Amino acid sequence: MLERTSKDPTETAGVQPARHVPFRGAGFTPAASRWAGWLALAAVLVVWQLVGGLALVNPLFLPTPAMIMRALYRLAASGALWQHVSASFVRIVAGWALGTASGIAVGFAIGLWRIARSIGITFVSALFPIPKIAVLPLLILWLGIGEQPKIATIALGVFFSTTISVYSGVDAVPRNLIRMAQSFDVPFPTIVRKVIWPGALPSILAGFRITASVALMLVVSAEMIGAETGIGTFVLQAGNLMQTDQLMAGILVLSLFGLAVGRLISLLEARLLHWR
Amino acid sequence: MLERTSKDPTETAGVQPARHVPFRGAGFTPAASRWAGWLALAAVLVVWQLVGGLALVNPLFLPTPAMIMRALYRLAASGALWQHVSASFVRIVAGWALGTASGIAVGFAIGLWRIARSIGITFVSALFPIPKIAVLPLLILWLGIGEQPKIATIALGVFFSTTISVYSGVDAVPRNLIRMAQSFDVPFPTIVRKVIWPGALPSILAGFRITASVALMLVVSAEMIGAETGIGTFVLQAGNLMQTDQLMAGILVLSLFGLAVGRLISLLEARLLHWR
Amino acid sequence: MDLIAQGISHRFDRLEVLDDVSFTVAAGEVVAIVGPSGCGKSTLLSILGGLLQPSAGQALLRGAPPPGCLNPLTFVFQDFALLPWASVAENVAFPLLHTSLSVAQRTAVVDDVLQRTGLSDFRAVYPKQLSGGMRQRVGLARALAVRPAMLLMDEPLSALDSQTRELLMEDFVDLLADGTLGAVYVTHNLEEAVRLADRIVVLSRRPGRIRKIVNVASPRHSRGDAATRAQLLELQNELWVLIRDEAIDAEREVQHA
Amino acid sequence: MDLIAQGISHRFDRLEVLDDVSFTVAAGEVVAIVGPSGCGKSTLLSILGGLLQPSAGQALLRGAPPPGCLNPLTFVFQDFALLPWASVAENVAFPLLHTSLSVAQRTAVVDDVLQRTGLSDFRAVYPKQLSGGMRQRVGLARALAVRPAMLLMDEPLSALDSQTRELLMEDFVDLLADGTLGAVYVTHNLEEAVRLADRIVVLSRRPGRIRKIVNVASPRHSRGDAATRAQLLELQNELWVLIRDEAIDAEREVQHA
Amino acid sequence: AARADETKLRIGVLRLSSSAPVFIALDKGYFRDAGLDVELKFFDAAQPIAVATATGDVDVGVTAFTAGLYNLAGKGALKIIGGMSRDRPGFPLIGYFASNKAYESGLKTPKDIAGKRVAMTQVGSSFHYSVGLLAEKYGFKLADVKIVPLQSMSNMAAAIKGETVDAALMPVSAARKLMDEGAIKHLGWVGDETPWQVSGVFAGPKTLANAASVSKLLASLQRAEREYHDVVLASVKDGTAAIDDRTKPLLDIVGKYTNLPVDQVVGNCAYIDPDGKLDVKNIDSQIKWLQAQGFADPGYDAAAIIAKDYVKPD
Ligand SMILES: Nc1ncnc2c1ncn2[C@@H]1O[C@H](COP(=O)(O)OP(=O)(O)OP(=O)(O)O)[C@@H](O)[C@H]1O
Ligand SMILES: Nc1ncnc2c1ncn2[C@@H]1O[C@H](COP(=O)(O)OP(=O)(O)OP(=O)(O)O)[C@@H](O)[C@H]1O
Ligand SMILES: [Mg+2]
Ligand SMILES: [Mg+2]
Repeated sequence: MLERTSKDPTETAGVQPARHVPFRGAGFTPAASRWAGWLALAAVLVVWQLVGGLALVNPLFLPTPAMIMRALYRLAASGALWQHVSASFVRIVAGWALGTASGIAVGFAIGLWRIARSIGITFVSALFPIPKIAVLPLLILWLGIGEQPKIATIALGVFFSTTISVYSGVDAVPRNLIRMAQSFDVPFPTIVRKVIWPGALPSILAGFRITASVALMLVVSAEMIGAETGIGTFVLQAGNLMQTDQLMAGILVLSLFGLAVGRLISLLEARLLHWR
Repeated sequence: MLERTSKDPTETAGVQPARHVPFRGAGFTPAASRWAGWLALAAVLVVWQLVGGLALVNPLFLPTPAMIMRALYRLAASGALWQHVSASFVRIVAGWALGTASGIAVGFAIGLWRIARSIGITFVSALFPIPKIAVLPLLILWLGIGEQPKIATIALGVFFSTTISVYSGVDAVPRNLIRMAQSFDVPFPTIVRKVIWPGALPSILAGFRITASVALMLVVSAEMIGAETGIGTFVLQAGNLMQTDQLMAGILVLSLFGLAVGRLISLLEARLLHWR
Repeated sequence: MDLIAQGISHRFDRLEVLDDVSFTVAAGEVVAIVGPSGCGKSTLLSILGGLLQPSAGQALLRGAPPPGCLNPLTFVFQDFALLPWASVAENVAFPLLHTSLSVAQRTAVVDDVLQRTGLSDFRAVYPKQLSGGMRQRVGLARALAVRPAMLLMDEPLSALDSQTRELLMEDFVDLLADGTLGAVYVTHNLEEAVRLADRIVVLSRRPGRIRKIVNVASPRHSRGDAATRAQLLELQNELWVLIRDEAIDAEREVQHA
Repeated sequence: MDLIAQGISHRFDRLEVLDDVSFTVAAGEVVAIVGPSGCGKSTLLSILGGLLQPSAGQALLRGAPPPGCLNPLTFVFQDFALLPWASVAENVAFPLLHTSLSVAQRTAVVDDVLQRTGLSDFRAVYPKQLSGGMRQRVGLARALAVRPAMLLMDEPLSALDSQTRELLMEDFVDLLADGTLGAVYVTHNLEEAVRLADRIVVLSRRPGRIRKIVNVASPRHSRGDAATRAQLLELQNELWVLIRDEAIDAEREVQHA
Repeated sequence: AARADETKLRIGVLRLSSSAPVFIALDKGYFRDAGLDVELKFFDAAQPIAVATATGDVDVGVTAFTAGLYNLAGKGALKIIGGMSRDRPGFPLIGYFASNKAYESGLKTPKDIAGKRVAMTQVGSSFHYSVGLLAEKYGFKLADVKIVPLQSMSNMAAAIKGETVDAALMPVSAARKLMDEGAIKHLGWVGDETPWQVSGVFAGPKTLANAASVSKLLASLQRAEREYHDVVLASVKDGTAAIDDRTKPLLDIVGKYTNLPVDQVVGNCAYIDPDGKLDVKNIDSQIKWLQAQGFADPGYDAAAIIAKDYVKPD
C-alpha cells in the first residue's frame, strides 16, 4: 500500500507562474543587544560632559561626569568611601537578614496554616502600605538612636515584602506535587522541606530582588537618624551642603551597589534554580 | 459483548475483614477565614488599650488606640484632615499619572523594539536602584520647591516600577497569540492594541499595586520639601514635634489610604480581567 | 489485596460529582474507568487512594498487601507530578526517603526500577530535559520503587503525543502482564481501556453513576493478535456508542465562574 | 490555488531542522505530515504559512485563491490561540477587523461560521468557560471566517482528550469532505492522518527529510465503512512500523540547556 | 585615664559655638576636676538631641528649645536643668535674610516679612518662634507670613538662592558664605529685634535621679560659662570677638569642636549667661505660643518641665 509518489514539485512548478508565500512573521522578538545599551550610555555621558564643559549649565545644577568621577576618586583616595560603604553594608546586611529571616518564617506560616493566614494577612495588608519613613520617629523613640533603629527600619521594610513573596511562593507550589507526596505517605515536615521549600524558592528569590532594592532605599532613610558614616549619610550630607558633585558620586555608588546586588541575585538564581 | 457483572461488592465484602483506606490528603489548603483576622486585630487593639490604660507604658512611647482615635477625631473635626488628605491626594494622583503614562510608553517601547530595549534596559537598571530620597536635593535644585519637585519625586518612583512591569507584561504576552494575529495579516498597530495591550494588562495592573504603594511612600518623602499641607507633612511634623498620638493618627490615615487603593485596584482587576 | 469501592458518593459544596459507586478490584486485576469529561473519574480515584474523603460510602481494603510493599495504593499522575528540581534518580528515591530503608537499600531499589523502566542512562538528568514519555516512565519507576499492590493511574497517557502513547502503552501491557500488579486505570481513551483492562467500569455523566461494567473477555497477552484486535475494535465501538451522546453533552457544557 | 514546498531547508543557529523538503499540495487536497517529535513539522508549517523564512528553498503559491478569500493560508493551532479576553464572537471576528468588510458584513460572516461550527449558542461565552473541544471549534470558526484556500493545521487535536478528539475528527471529515478546502495537516497521530489525508508525507528524524509520500487510496467519504477501516488500520500499522524506531529515538533524546 | 569613682556622662551637643561652654569645660578638664567622665555625642540637628535624651541614648542634652523638646518634657521624658545661649542685641546668632529679588522689590527690614514666603527648617522650630515674636513686635498676623518648611539648611540655601522663597531665617554660620557671595541680603539679627532664651541644658529621668552628678555637671558648666563670658563675650564689638592672648586659647577650643577656623568663630559668638541662668518667663511664653499654634500639646507650662532644684531663674 505504501508507494512513493513520483510527482516532482519543481518539475510541475513551471506550468503556471508561482509566487512566493508572503512573509508576515516579522518583529516582536526584541532581544536586547548588549553593546547598544553601553553605547547609548557612553553617548549620554559624552553629551553630558560636553554640555558641562562648555559651561552651558551651572555645574552646581549639573556637575559633569568628570567632576563626579573626581569627587568619587577623592572620596576613595581619602579612605572615606570605604568607611561609608562598609558602615552602610553592615546595616543593610543586618537589617536585610533580620527582615528576611522573620519574613520567611511568617510567610511560611501564612502559606501553611489557616489561622496564621487569617491573622497574618490582615496585619500584613494593614501595615505594609505604611511608609517606613513615617515610622522613623517611633523607631527612634523605641530603640534610641544607635544602630538598632537603623537596622529595624531596613528590617521592617524587608520583612513585609519578604512575607508577601514567600506566601505567594508557597501558594504557587503546584498542588499536584503536594498531592503526589501525600500519596506516598510522606510526612508533613518532609513535604515542607523537600517540596514546598524548593517550589517556593523561585518566588522567594524574586522577592530578594525587590527586598534588596527596598533595603537600599531604606538605608538612606535610616541614616537620617543621626548616623556619622554610611553612604546614605554621605549623600544626605552632600545634599545638605549642596555639593552636587559629591551628591552624584554618592548616588553613583548607590546605583552600582544596587546593580551588584542584582547581579548577585541573578547568579544565585542561576545556581539554585538551574532546574528551571 | 457488553454484559453487566453480577458481582455485588457489598455482598463479597463480608468474606474477609475489610479495613478503610487510610486518609492521607489532609492539610495544605490554607484559605483565610475573614473573621479570624478581624478578631485578632480587635484582640490586639484591646490589649494595646489595656497596656496603655494601666499606664504600663509612657503614652509618649505608645499612645493608646483611644488617644490615636481622639487625635484623628480632632484632626477631622478641625477640617485639617481633609485639607491634608486632599493636598496629598492631588500630588499622588498627578505624580502617579505622570509616572504611569511615561512608564507605559517606555515599557511598551522596550517590549516592542530591539533598540529601545537595549538602551532602555541599560538606563532603567542603572537608575532604578537609586533611592529617590537621595535625589531630592537635585530635584529641588532643578525644579524649585513648589509642587513640581514633589510631583516629580512621585513620578520618578512610579515611572521605573511601571516601566519594568509593563515590559515584563509585554514579554509575557503569549507568542502564539502574536503569531496567530500575524498569520491573519493583522497590521502591527492592531496587534499592539488588540493583542499586546490586553495581554500585558494583568501585569500592568499588578504593577499598579506596587506603584500605588511606591507613590504613598514617596509622598511622605516628597512633602519633606516645603509643603504646608499634606498627610506626609502632617506625619513629618508630628514626628518632629514628638506628638506620637498625632503621628500614629497620620500613619493610620496612610495605611487606610493604602488599603483603599489596594481595594480599588482589586475592583479594577475584577472588572478588566474578568476573562481570567 | 483487593480494593473495594462501597457506595461512594461525593459532592463539592453544591456540585454532586459521584453517586453511589460500588465495585471491587481484586488483587492483580486491571479495572479501567471510562466516562465523559467531568463525570468524577479523578475524584473517584482520589477517594480510592485516600487523598479525598467521600461524602458518603467508603473505600476499603481487604487482605494483606504483598510482602515488602511500602505503599499499597500508589498513584501515577496524568501530569507526571515529578519534582522539577530533582534529578531522575532523586525523583525515584523521593518516596523512599522517609521509609526505614538504608541508603544502600534505597540505592539498590532505585537502580533496579530505573533499569526495569529503561532509565538507567538518565539517572542524573532533570525532568525538563526529558520528553513527555520519558517523564511518565520516571513517574512509573517512582511508583514501582515502593512495590505497590495496586497502581491508581489517572489518565497516565493523555498528556502524551500519540506516538509516545503507543510506545508507553506497550510498556504498560508488559508491566501488567504477569498479573501480580493490580491497577485502576482512569482514561478517556477507549482504545487504552480495551487494550489494558480486565474489566471496564463505564460511568455516566455527572453525577457519575455506574452505567455498565464490561468484562474484556480475551486474555491480555493475546490482544496483539489480528483476530483479537478486530474483536477489541468492535468492543471499543460498542463502548463509544454507549458514551458518545454523553461525551457530546459534556463537551458542550459551559463553565460558569 | 496550490501550495508548493520547494527544497525547503532550515536551521536554528547550529541546529539543522529541515533538509531539502519538497512537495506540492494541490487546491482542495489534504496532505498530512507525520514524523517523530522534533523533526521539524511545526517549523515546516510556519515556513509554508509565511511566519518563518527558510534558510534555503522557498514556499510558493500557484494559481489564484478562490473569490472572496481574505487569507489564503490560514492556521489552526494546537493550543487554539484564542484571545482569552475576547468572547467567542469577538475571537471569530478578530481576523476581520482590519479587512475592508463593513460591520454588517462582518456580523453576517461571524454568524454564518458560528452556525456552521455549532457555536451559535456560545457567542458571548469566554474561552476559559469552554471545554477544549469547543475552543478548537472556535479556532476553526475563526479560520473559516476568512474563507481560506488552504488550512494549515498544526496538531489541531493533540491537546484534546480522546473522546473530544473523536468528535472533532468527525467534524473535520465533514468540513474537508467536499474538496473545496485544501489542508496541510501536521500530526503525530497516524489514525488522524489516515482518516483525513489524501496523501501522507512521512518525515525522518531531525533534520527532517522526506522519507516517503504515501497516497491514501480510498476516497474520504467511504472511510467509515468497516472494510475500508480495516484497510486503513493496516496502512496505519505500516506507517507505524516505518517510524517506530525513530519515534523511540526521538523520545529518548535529552535536551541540553 | 578614667578614675573608678568618676561618674560617666554622655552629653549630646551640636557642633555650634552656642555650646561653647561645654567644649571649654571638657577641653580644660573642668568636668574631670568635678569627678565627671564626660563623653560628647555630636548631632546634626537640635531635635534628635532631645529625643536621644528622652530615650537615654545620651544623659544630658545641650541645644535649642524646640516644640518637640517641650512635648517630650511635657510627657515627663526629660526636664530642663539650666540655660545656655540667648539671642541678645549685639550678638549675632540667627539672622533674617532676603533673596536678592525680594530685597529689590522692597523687603529691606525684618518687619517687611509680613506677607512674604519665609523658609525655615521646620514648623515649630526656634526660627518659627522668632518669626512669631517678630509678628508680635510689629503687630502683623503670623498667618500672613507664608512659612515654607524645608527640613535642612541646604534646602533653604537652595531655595533662597533660587529665589523660590523671599526670605529665610538662618544661623549666621550657615548664612555667612551666602552673604559673602552676595547671593542673599542680610536684614537683621533676631537678637537685636526680639531677644529670647534660645537653648538650654536638659536631662532625662535617669540622670535627674542622680542629683550629685547633675550638680557637679552644672557647676563645671558654670565655671566655663563664666570664663567664656568674661573673656570672649566681653571682647565682642560689632558682633565680632577680638583675637588676643586671652581670647585665643578659648576661641581655639571652640574652633576645634566646631570645625571652624578662628577667624570665623569670632563672627558668631552666641551670648551665654555667666551664671547659667534660665529665662523661665520666656520659656513659659514660648510654651504658650507653641500651644496656641498647636505645635505643643496642651496641658503643661514651664513649671512642669523645669527641674526647680537646679534651675536658677533669671
Ligand atoms: N476541588 C474541587 N472543588 C470543586 N469542584 C471540583 C473539585 N475538583 C473537581 N471538581 C469538579 O467536580 C467535577 C468532577 O471532577 P473530576 O476531576 O473528578 O472529573 P473527571 O471525570 O476526572 O474529568 P476529566 O475527564 O476532565 O479529567 C468537575 O465538574 C469538576 O469541575
Ligand atoms: N525558535 C526556535 N529556536 C531554536 N530552536 C527551535 C526553535 N523552534 C524549534 N526549535 C527546535 O527545532 C526542532 C524542530 O522543532 P519543531 O517544533 O518544528 O518540531 P516538531 O516536529 O513540530 O516537533 P513536535 O512533534 O514536538 O511538535 C526542535 O528540536 C526544536 O527544539
Ligand atoms: Mg480527571
Ligand atoms: Mg510541533
